[in-house]
Amino acid sequence: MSAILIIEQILNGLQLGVMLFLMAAGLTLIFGVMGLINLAHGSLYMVGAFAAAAVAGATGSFLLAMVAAMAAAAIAGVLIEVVVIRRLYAKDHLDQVLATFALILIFSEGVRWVFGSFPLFLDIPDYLSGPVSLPGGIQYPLYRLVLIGIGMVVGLLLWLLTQQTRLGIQIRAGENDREMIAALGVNISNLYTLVFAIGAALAGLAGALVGAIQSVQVGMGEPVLILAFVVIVIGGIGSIQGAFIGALIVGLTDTLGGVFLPQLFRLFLEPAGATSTGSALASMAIYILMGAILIWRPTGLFGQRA
Amino acid sequence: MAEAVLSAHGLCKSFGAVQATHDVSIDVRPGEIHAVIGPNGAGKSTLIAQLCGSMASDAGRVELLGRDVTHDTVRRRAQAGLARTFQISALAMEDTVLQNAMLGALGAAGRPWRFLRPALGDQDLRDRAEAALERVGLQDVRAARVAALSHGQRRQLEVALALTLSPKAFIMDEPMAGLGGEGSKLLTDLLSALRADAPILLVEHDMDAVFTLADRISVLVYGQIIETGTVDQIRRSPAVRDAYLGEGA
Amino acid sequence: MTKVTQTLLAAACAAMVATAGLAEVKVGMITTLSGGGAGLGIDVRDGFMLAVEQSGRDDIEVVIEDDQRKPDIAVQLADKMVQSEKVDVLTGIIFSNLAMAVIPSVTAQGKFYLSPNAGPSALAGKGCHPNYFNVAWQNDNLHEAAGAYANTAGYGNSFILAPNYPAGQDALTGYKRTYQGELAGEIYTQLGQTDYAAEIAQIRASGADSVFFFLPGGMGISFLKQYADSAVGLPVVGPAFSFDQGILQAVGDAALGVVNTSQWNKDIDNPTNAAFVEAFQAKYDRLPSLYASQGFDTARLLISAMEKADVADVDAFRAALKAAEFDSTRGDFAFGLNQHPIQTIYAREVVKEGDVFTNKIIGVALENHADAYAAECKM
Amino acid sequence: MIPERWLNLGILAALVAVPIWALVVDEPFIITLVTRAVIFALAAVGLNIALGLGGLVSLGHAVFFGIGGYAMGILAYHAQTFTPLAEWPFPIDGTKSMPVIWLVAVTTSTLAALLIGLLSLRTSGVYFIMITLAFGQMFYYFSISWAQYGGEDGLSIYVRNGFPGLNTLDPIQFFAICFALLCAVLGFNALLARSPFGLALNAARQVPHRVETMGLSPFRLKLVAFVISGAVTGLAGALFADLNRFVSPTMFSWQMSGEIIIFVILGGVARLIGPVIGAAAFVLLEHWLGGLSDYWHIYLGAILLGVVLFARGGIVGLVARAHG
Repeated sequence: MSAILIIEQILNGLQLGVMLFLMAAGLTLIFGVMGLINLAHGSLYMVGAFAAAAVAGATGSFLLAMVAAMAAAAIAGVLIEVVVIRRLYAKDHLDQVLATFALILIFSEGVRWVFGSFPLFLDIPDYLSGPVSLPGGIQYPLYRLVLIGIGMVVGLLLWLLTQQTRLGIQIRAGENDREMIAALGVNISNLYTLVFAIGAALAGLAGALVGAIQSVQVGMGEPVLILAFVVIVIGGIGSIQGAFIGALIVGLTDTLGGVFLPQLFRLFLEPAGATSTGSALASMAIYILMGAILIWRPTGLFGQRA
Repeated sequence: MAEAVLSAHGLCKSFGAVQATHDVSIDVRPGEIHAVIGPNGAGKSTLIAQLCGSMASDAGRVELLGRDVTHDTVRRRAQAGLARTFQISALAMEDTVLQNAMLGALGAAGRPWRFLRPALGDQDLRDRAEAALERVGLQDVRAARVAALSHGQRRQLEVALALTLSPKAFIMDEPMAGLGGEGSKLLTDLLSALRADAPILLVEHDMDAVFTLADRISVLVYGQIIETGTVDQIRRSPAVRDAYLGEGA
Repeated sequence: MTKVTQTLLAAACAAMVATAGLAEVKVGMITTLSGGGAGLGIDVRDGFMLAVEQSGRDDIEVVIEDDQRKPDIAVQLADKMVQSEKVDVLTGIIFSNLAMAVIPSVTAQGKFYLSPNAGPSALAGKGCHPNYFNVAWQNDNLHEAAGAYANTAGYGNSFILAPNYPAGQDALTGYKRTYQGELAGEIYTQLGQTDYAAEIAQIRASGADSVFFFLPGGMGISFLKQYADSAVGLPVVGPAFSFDQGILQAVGDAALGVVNTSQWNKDIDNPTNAAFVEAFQAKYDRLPSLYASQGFDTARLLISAMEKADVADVDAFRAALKAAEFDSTRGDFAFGLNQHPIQTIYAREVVKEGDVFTNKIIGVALENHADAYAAECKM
Repeated sequence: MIPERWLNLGILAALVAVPIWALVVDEPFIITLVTRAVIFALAAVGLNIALGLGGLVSLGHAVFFGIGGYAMGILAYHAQTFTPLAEWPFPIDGTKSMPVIWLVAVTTSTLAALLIGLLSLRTSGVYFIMITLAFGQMFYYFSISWAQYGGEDGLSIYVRNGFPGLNTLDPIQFFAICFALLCAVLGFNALLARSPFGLALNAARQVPHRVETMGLSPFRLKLVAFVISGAVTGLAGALFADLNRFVSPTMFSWQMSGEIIIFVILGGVARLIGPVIGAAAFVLLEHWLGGLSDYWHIYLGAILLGVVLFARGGIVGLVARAHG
């Protein structure tokens, strides 16, 4: 296996990782501030992708499509926050799981009702398509490099937001002591809606960005949702930096495992058996990793100790 | 001097730069109530956690009936006869008073692994639980849910739960917290009688109760015991006056 | 809008026949109408109902149920069809795993099953049954055709990939059965996988001269878009499933020029097909897909048997089905010994007609092809 | 509001009456439908032991459901193909006998629950939910790749397994078996809740630190609850596979875990009959709404939302007085 291929696969792992981060950041923020498990986060991802496909189809502009994706997901997010989610903060995790599971059903069938059962078209804009040459003779799709860049920038912005701004201070205070900041005159209800909208917009952006290289279809959010949960659990729920590290770990494990495990098994199994055993193990790899990390550190890598 | 039932030798615990307890040695002898007092943040909660086993010590040793229990878990120490009450009531709110009391009896019997016979049908456990309830004066509300009890009754139930273990020593974490004069009086009488069952290490803010009940008092300040003695000795101690009143030494 | 009318029509059809009390053949259709994969089931249903409507017969009652692509629901619906609705014939299942769950049990209970899509190998070989007829293909067929096409196109070093599940494993086996060149690589991907960057990098590094893939549904869309963007540029061959009318629009330009194998295309030149394509477009306002043609043919087969025999006379009805004397959208149609089609499979290419992506036939991949399992069938 | 005991008896009576009525009017499919509800109920009763008594929100109970299903599938597959299950250390044949299959299903799911519980119970709260989900995904992907037993296609068993003295292919007789098992497990559950173990477990859920100072181990109490819970759900899995005469990886999917949780919450957490009502209501909804519209999931979602937001304590909480 050549060095070029390995580097390319690492880039692929990074790209998957930063996309997962966009999802995971919202999830972990919402959990950290409001203590809410939101299974419907994957639906916001789907809403973003569909909105992007619809707007791109109508206007032909990729940038407009991205804006529309974030706006649509944020609006959908605010809507469910105000109508449903708000009533769940005081309830236990069990009720949250059930209610947001119900939201998944409503969103999935609702989108199918509006857009039909067939996948939608959303493509990379011309100015971002095709591969570029990297040092060392690596041909790598420009769009994926852009995705890595966007993920990094969003990560940086989120870090600045939570560490350097007034809003960030309120958010962090909200994580620790919601009665106190309410007493200090911060409108906690508006703060929650805002945080939810930010998380939703990030999910919508991820859905739209990924939708351009994958298929925009009903149910596209659930596999990503599960991966994003794996990410935040590994990173420690509520921690943005944990989500970032966790996302990269999951992205790299999933990508590299899928490539190298079958080859590893080929050393001591016949090829067909090696391929299927290796692939089987590769698809379980991140869950095994997550189990192992939780057994080692029961609140994740950056989670607060109980 | 009688052999100590519970004793600690040189306990230390620090959190980062903060030394919560430093070289604390304390003992509880048969038949006595030994009170630990001290200002907020003096390390009383840490000391209790170290004695009960819910927090590991950095250094030092804990002995129960002469046996080293330093590395035993909370559960082991409880089985060996160390009973405690909590500052904030730790009771199963959805269950009845009797069911809560049964829990202690169950723990004392050490056998929760019976799946098919009703717990309340086990006469042995039940007698034990009801005896404890009677002792604290809750026998008339045994069928009530804990959630329906008054604060004072919950404090009494805390003590009853500790009693069901038939312990060798009690550790009581502010049993009077939040009680009014009447309730305080009731509990003071109860504790006073309890010392005949087993000695009590009493951490308490209510100084009336402490001075009424305690046979000995230790004063914990900044993680260190600055004085141990009888009520009179403590009242007269310059070190204590200094710590509390800031009078120059 | 069209959806509503279809549903209404199906309901009206059923209601009308039921009230008339003339129902002689009751058909239970279990197919996927909700969730992912619903597009396939909807096409099969629409194709089937079109043929029923065109026949003008009022002695067919069709009960349609949604299996949600869940095997346990499909089994439950099959029980309902057999026990409660007391249907004579079952049909409609899209996915092989659902077919395996339903078909052996309903045929064992003496019902006929006409498969409009799935053709798992277990039911073509040792598990064949006199009451089971496959009107579409045995699962391996299109992959075998892809292998044959690769030979004629002169490919000698293929990179092949499919999801790691039985149909995926069958696909690669099928391709290798006819393909004569070398393999540059063989990969099993994860079922439901959406990112193929890692695989594409391996393809690029492998030195292959062609790529064969079987990635149904959304997986194929993702792969093709990413493959096109990577500019690897090797020719791609695949079975029709990733290039049917329903999903081509979502793939877009990325699919242009890709060769895929199919037993049907809208430009197969025979009057039945031309009429079918026109009628389907007129009624549903979209181009028919492979699946729609299969649904249509299934209904035509059923109607042809009804013309010759009474469904109550099981042996006669079976013989009438087996004779398969109907005008298929594929031209000639005949069953092999195991009651799977012997048919010609075409190579077709994705083209753009106006704004619409579709396929056109560029040649024959396999002529009068029978499946590899027929010999194992003892019937 | 009616006393809970009456509700319990009423529900069980209805579960018997409906199939008998269906038998009289010759609607065998209704019997099948009720059997499905009964089996789901059994799975949910299993979860309720961990969830209701022990407070363990397991989003991975499909693992045990699936293990039970595959225990049936694998044993029956070997019996139906006349191939030995194992050659070593001594030949083991498959079987088509329900009692043997149940025993294997319960044993294997017990072992799995022990292992998963030992590892998962180190965590709590959301982490527990997520680690159980992770175990579910591991089993799901493993079963998809397990080509020997059909992978994603699953395994078809052509004839339902046998039970001595009964014709299991007759819907009403198979129903009777499932119903008897459900009643037995419900009885066990009722005893368990009142037993010393139930008392201690109940306290361990509410005040674990108190239980610890009473000389009891919350970890062990919860572990045992989790294991019992897994075993019951495993038994339900074996029955479900026999109902469908089919097993596939979907039995391991996280949606399945989610559905089992739904049964419990819909009916009422920690209420004896809650999971039974929840499962029955779910099967009814699925059947009725499914006929109403292609988009019936929307209605289902709305109903679930309504239960969470407005019906604390589920359906039982709405209609019955608190237990005791």
